[in-house]
Amino acid sequence: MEVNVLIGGAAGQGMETVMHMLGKALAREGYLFIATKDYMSRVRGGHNFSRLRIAAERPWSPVDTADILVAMNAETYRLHEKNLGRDGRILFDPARFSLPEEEGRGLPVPFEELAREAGDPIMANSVAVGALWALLDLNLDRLPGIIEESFRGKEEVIRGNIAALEKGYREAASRCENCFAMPPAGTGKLMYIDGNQVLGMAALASGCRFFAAYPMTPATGIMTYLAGKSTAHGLVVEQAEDEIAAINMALGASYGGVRSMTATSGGGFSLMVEGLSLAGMTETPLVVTVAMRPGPATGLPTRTEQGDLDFVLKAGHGEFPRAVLSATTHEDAFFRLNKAFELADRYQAPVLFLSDQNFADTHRSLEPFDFSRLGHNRCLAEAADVEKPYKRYRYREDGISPRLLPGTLPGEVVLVDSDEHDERGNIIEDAKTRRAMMDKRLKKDALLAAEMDEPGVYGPGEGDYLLLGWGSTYGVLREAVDLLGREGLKGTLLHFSDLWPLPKTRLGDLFPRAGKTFCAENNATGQFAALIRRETGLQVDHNILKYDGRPFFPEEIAAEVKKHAAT
Amino acid sequence: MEVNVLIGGAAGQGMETVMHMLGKALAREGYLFIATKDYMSRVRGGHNFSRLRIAAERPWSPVDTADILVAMNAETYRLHEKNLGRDGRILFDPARFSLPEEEGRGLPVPFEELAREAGDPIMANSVAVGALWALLDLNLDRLPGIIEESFRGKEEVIRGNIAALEKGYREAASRCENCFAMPPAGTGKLMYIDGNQVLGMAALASGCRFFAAYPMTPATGIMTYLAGKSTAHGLVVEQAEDEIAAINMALGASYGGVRSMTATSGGGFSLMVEGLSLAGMTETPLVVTVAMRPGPATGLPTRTEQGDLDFVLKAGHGEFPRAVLSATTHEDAFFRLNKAFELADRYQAPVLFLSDQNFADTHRSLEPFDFSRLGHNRCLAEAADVEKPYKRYRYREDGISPRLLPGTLPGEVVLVDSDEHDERGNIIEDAKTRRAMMDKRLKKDALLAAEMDEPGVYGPGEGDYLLLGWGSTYGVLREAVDLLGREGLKGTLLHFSDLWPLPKTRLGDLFPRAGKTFCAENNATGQFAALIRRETGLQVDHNILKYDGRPFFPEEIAAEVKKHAAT
Amino acid sequence: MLRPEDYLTGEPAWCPGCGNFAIRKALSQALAELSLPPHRVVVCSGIGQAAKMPHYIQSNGFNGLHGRALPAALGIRAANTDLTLIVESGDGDSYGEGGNHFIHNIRRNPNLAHFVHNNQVYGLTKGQASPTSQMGMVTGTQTEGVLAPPLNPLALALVMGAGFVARCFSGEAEHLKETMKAAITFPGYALVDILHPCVSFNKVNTFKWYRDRVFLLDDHDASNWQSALEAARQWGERIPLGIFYRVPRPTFESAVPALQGKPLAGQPFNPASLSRVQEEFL
Amino acid sequence: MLRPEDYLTGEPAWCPGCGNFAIRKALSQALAELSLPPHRVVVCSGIGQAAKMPHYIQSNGFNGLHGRALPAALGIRAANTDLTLIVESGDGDSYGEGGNHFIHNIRRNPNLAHFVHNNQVYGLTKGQASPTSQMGMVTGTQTEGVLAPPLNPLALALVMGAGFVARCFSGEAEHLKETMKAAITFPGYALVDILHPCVSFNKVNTFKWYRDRVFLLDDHDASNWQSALEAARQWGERIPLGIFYRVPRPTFESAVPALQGKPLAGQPFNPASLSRVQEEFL
Ligand SMILES: Cc1ncc(C[n+]2csc(CCOP(=O)(O)OP(=O)(O)O)c2C)c(N)n1
Ligand SMILES: Cc1ncc(C[n+]2csc(CCOP(=O)(O)OP(=O)(O)O)c2C)c(N)n1
Ligand code: SF4
Ligand code: SF4
Ligand SMILES: [Mg+2]
Ligand SMILES: [Mg+2]
Repeated sequence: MEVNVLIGGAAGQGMETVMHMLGKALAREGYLFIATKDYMSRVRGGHNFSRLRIAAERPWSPVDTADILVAMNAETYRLHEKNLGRDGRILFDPARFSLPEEEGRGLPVPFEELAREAGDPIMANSVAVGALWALLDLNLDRLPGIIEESFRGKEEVIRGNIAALEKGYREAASRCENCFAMPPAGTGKLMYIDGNQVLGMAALASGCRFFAAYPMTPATGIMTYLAGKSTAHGLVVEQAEDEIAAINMALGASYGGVRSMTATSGGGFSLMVEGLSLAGMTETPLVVTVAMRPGPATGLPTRTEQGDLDFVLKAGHGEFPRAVLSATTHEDAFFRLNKAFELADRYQAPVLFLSDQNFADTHRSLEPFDFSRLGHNRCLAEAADVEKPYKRYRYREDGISPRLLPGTLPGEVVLVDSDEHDERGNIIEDAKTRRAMMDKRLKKDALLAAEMDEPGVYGPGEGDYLLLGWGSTYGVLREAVDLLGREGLKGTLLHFSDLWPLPKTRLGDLFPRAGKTFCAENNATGQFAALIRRETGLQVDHNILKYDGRPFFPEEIAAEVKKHAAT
Repeated sequence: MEVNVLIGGAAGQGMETVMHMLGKALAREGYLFIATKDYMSRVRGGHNFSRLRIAAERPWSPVDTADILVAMNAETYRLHEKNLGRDGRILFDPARFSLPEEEGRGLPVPFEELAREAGDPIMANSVAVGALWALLDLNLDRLPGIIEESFRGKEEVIRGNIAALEKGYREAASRCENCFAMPPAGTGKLMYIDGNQVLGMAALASGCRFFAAYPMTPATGIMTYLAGKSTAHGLVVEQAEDEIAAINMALGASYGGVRSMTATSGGGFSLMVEGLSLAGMTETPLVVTVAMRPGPATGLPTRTEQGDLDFVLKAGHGEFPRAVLSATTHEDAFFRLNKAFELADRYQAPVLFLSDQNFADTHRSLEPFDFSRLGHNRCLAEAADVEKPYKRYRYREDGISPRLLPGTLPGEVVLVDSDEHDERGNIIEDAKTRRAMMDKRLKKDALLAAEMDEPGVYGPGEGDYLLLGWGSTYGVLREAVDLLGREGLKGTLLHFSDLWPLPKTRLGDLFPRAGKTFCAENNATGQFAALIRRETGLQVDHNILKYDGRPFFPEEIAAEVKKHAAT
Repeated sequence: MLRPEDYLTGEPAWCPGCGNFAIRKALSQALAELSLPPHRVVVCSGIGQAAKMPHYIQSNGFNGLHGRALPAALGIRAANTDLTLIVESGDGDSYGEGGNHFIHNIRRNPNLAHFVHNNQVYGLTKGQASPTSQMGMVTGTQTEGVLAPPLNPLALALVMGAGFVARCFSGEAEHLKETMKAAITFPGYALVDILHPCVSFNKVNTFKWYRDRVFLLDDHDASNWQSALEAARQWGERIPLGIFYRVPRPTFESAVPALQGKPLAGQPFNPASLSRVQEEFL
Repeated sequence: MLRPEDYLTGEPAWCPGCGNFAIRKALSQALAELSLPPHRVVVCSGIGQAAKMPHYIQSNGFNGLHGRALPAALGIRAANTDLTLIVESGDGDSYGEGGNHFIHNIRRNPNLAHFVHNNQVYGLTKGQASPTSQMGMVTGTQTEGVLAPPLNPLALALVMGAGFVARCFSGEAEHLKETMKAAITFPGYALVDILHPCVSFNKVNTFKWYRDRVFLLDDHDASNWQSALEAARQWGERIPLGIFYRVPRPTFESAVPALQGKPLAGQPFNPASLSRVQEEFL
């Protein structure tokens, strides 16, 4: 049991506000839903839309079909009417555009006119929200409170918007009673939160105390979240002059003693890779979040792709250990980014965290997280236990040298060096020390490998097909498996959150038992499948690839699997 | 038949001059030799040395043993006497240091005193050259001419140095007649040239008319070469404020209409990868030479490594075609860098050319190149044939759009764009155009693959082992095969110059027929072997890795092969 | 004869009311009045709202990376000195990400006009502070207001030795157009910092804010460096507009020996003819 | 009591006669006279001959990437405001590769002393021109001589709003040491551009060249920005040394709310205590 809504309009028409009101209100009612965003790289005009899927059981991804179309402009109708079911309804403002004669699904509501009556035509979006609320047959009580919170202190604005809301509600309610049956709501309030907010909150709650970045879509939301917390929570959020500065600042802060992070997208990350290599050489903990968007170069700034995996795995000159984790679901990402901080500190190495626009901009209703599951182990050497003289790069069996913060131990200094160096951190050139230091650093590869979580298994572990995926596609692949199951095709999803060092055990287990193997990726070359081949020799039968900047739909995956699994 | 000389001293003792005089003179006599350089990242002091190997047949690599040690300081003796054969000789200045009592190989020549007699103690290195010349039993005639060329116009300096040379010669000649038997010389004059000069000359002769770079060892020699030619040959050589500027300048120049190149090492390349991605997106021809040195970060600036292969293969965000070629021998590199320019123009794509310190700083005596074998096909659209309106990214069957230079066709403009774009070059966001443009660009992968040279085969094509390698290790691997052959182990070397798209035919042929397979690389993780596995599924049996900043010696390779090939 | 409309192409994705429209219009007029045919002009840009200009002006275009318009432009100059070169860029693009190229290209002094659409904010990425944002301006990332004083691009350019330094306002159309023409025809690097409102994200420096403050500097001696600096540093209740400094000095093109002849682009070349360069190694 | 010798460590790999030795000595004296224990000092650097300093001065050290000392230093400041922070760098490091960080960190005004060993050449990479090289200087890569005018770091810093701007010469040991002390104790960003000879690669600006030209500016009002700029721009037959400008303004540390309490480094933290940050999403 579910309802799907598609809301479209031009940039600048207040779609953000619409979605915020709806999402907040639905979450407070305890509804399980997911809301995704498709927007252009411009501030006004063009065509943007959001998909909202409310379901009785947790919806794992949006679907391409809609029950209700909220068309703030003609384009929304033109582009999306085909996605609307026969019993669907189209909420639109007849003053803006008219529907074709033969269109029987229209439900005209004069958004602007009603808004004008309420005080100001710019409140048309509140009218629309009210109208939609009526179609969903929800109680109007929740909404005014949210408007009050949003405009706190601006009494007139609040009054006007509430009036607009009510007008929209009344107009639509009168026209469509019991049109749509809403799935049952849960019992408690849920959070309404998007991927970037999840990551920002995870960083904050992991004790990140320094964040430097240069704005770049779709990563900027992380910075915005953290900036909003900086004063109250005592963390420094610095907008750097460029990404090179951002990563070097973050490294300085980490050396200086705090957990630190930077976040960017592919282009900005390109500028950071020299700094990444520095993190590797100096053994400075660092978390770099890369929110992928389609490249090369500027590409499609507001859209999604998983095209930077290969790059991130090998980025930076020279050889040094790193871990690469990724964002799958909101809950998992919250704890996994914490893991990134833990790994960075424990192994004194850079950890890359791969997100993408699809994850960053997807909102969900969610139970609050259990913060007591978060770790904050700095793994610093105890001043008292430190062997003197202190040596930042002292050889130890496991390759992990005792890490001291500068200034903490009188008489002892902490020297880190970008050149090859000896235990003290001083420049060297001899072959023996070089070899020893390379070996010391590279030992971490095995240690990190032991920390990697095996991929999640959804399904029986065997069947007609094995579907592989990684990162933000988890939800859609899971829905695809369900869809296929309903169509009688049984198979298993093996989905990776930790990507590097590649966890291989389950792969080794399941691959041989599988019928056809598939790897679904939002890129054009099948990077993850190639990584598996490089690391294990296992060859995926079919790559399912999408690289048009849009996320997969379950149907697309299912269709591909069906096409090949049978043969 | 061969003679090996090792010349060592502190930075600033004029070793460069010594090597220049020797190399130039030997090459003019037609001797076949190779000269390599081991130096520290400092301007004065420390310990540097050069190896000179002169042989009857072309020597492919230096060897670790020496017949003559020219010790400009005590350290040379201390560090290298063990490499000296029992009948070896040590040329040294007894005023600088003395040999142990038991050392019977010494041949003291008072370098400084004789230089002072000749006019100035700083000409001690000329004395040393003279003394060595005598040991090699060569005619003194050649040397004065070279001194005259080096100091043209400075009569007194010339006279002094010639006197110094003669004094050294006479002193040593009197002490060691017929000590060493020189291999026979060839008939004609040969060039005396190092790897960077070969690459600089190849760029110049390929019609490169714009070169921008930021100084970085070991790539700087290319810039120095080209700068020296800029005025006479009408090319612009611009020292950029940073590497980001360098690559963007080069792209601008290429768009503007000339062949262009930049060169750097790993750290500088890290800063260029965003620009590389721009080249991919805008389809702008560009050659980037990366002279590798040990990383991560600053690493060992004056030493060698093959550690950036993985990085270069995947560098830059997003997915776009590229070719990666490498420098193996001086001759091959000369024509291969020309190929890089040809491919860049033909496929409107970035081409990476991998060199390393070992290649860059290795001198050889060589026959002059046949310049008529060089290509200069710009592959530009003929203005007359251009379909109007001109579209920079017009779809064509093979993915290669007609390329016009801006300003050449009245009424038509050339627009290139870093965003995803349509045929005209204008920003787009729709899925269909995105897909079409990605497909168009990625078509070049297959075209480039067809252009790749299969790896060179040395040996019977089968045998007890198959040895794989790439880049600058060609010489040493070839010598290792010879060495093993002399010891009764037959096998084959498969050596790659063109690396990406990986040529696979010979691999597929020879791999199954081979006994044990080996891949020798100057890195710590076996990057090329992993690439082969990723691309072909073939798994090399043993990686032979060296990552201490020094090049391989044939003996090291042979020992590893022997250890495992038998079992 | 080309008319200004002939230089207009595409449909700008800017917000209604954005100052970029006026700048585009002025540019089209300047190009028309200078009779520069589109195929002889290159508009080079980085990334940002301003930097979308190559899509909206009929000319050759190089829309490169954020912050990197100037180095690309230098390469274009080197390749073809016959083309008229205009760099279109934002304050973040030119003074933030591209700051290093800004200072060093002023030193080089290539012959190009650099038009910086200075809205004192990052427009395209939705309202973060730029290097020219006012202290105290609150944004989503500067939640306590901007803490650092703004960068003064004109004073900076003067100290770096720029030969042409001007300030315009998108609301002063005629002055803007004339200044653009002067910059385009100036031999060497010419900076025009163009104040303009970002109606969506800069609620401090609005059209009215600028309108109330700007005035045309007259009676100014553009050959006097000191008074240029003084004018450049004047900011606050009164903001002068004008060409503050205009004194040519040797350009990149005039100094580089390889650029003295015909443009390098399109020159015929035969590798075999170069064989003699090997002689020095013999 | 620590003596200057206590701050000396390692064996410098510099050329005999290099000006870096005198700078190192002055730094050791300044640290001793300020009684700053090594473990409370961080020397942060990039890459170059000058940038090797962390290996030769007993203190904490962050020897980072070429050109990137300042951003790393800013991060160090944010993490621990209790440490004394010194950035040691060359002219190429600070004004070339690091140019963008130079201008933007002046705006931020973190409390650190920035010592630029300005030998007007790239020393470590063997003699290419730096941004401060004299016009006409011939090098292996500037075969026709440097074509662009040199960057004037002090004038640039002044225009960017630096609160402390000084020029020294490695041959004026006492003045150098005292200026270093003043810079280290100055609250905010303090730039000291230290002229020094590169005996191996700069054959133009030799020790004697500097010696013949430098003079100590006296009777100079370091609170007057105009005269500071004038002094900074004086270059040629006579080159003034001194603290040209010294006027504190609000620092990065004083402006960022998160830095008002104890240093961030080493603060205890328990994630579970933060659970309430979720409330805003409910
Ligand atoms: C390397 C990189 N970093 C960040 C971005 C994201 N980005 C695009 S435009 C922009 C700032 C635009 O500001 P400005 O240059 O002032 O132009 P405006 O939009 O205000 O005209 C940023 C940060 C990018 N495209 N590339
Ligand atoms: C990204 C990068 N580019 C280039 C280099 C090579 N490099 C090292 S030091 C240096 C210049 C040094 O000049 P300067 O900063 O003036 O220091 P000096 O040696 O003169 O003291 C260069 C170009 C590098 N290490 N990293
Ligand atoms: S966001 Fe600002 S600068 Fe960008 S188009 Fe809109 S008004 Fe103009
Ligand atoms: S090269 Fe110059 S700067 Fe470097 S150590 Fe030698 S003299 Fe000093
Ligand atoms: Mg702007
Ligand atoms: Mg220098």
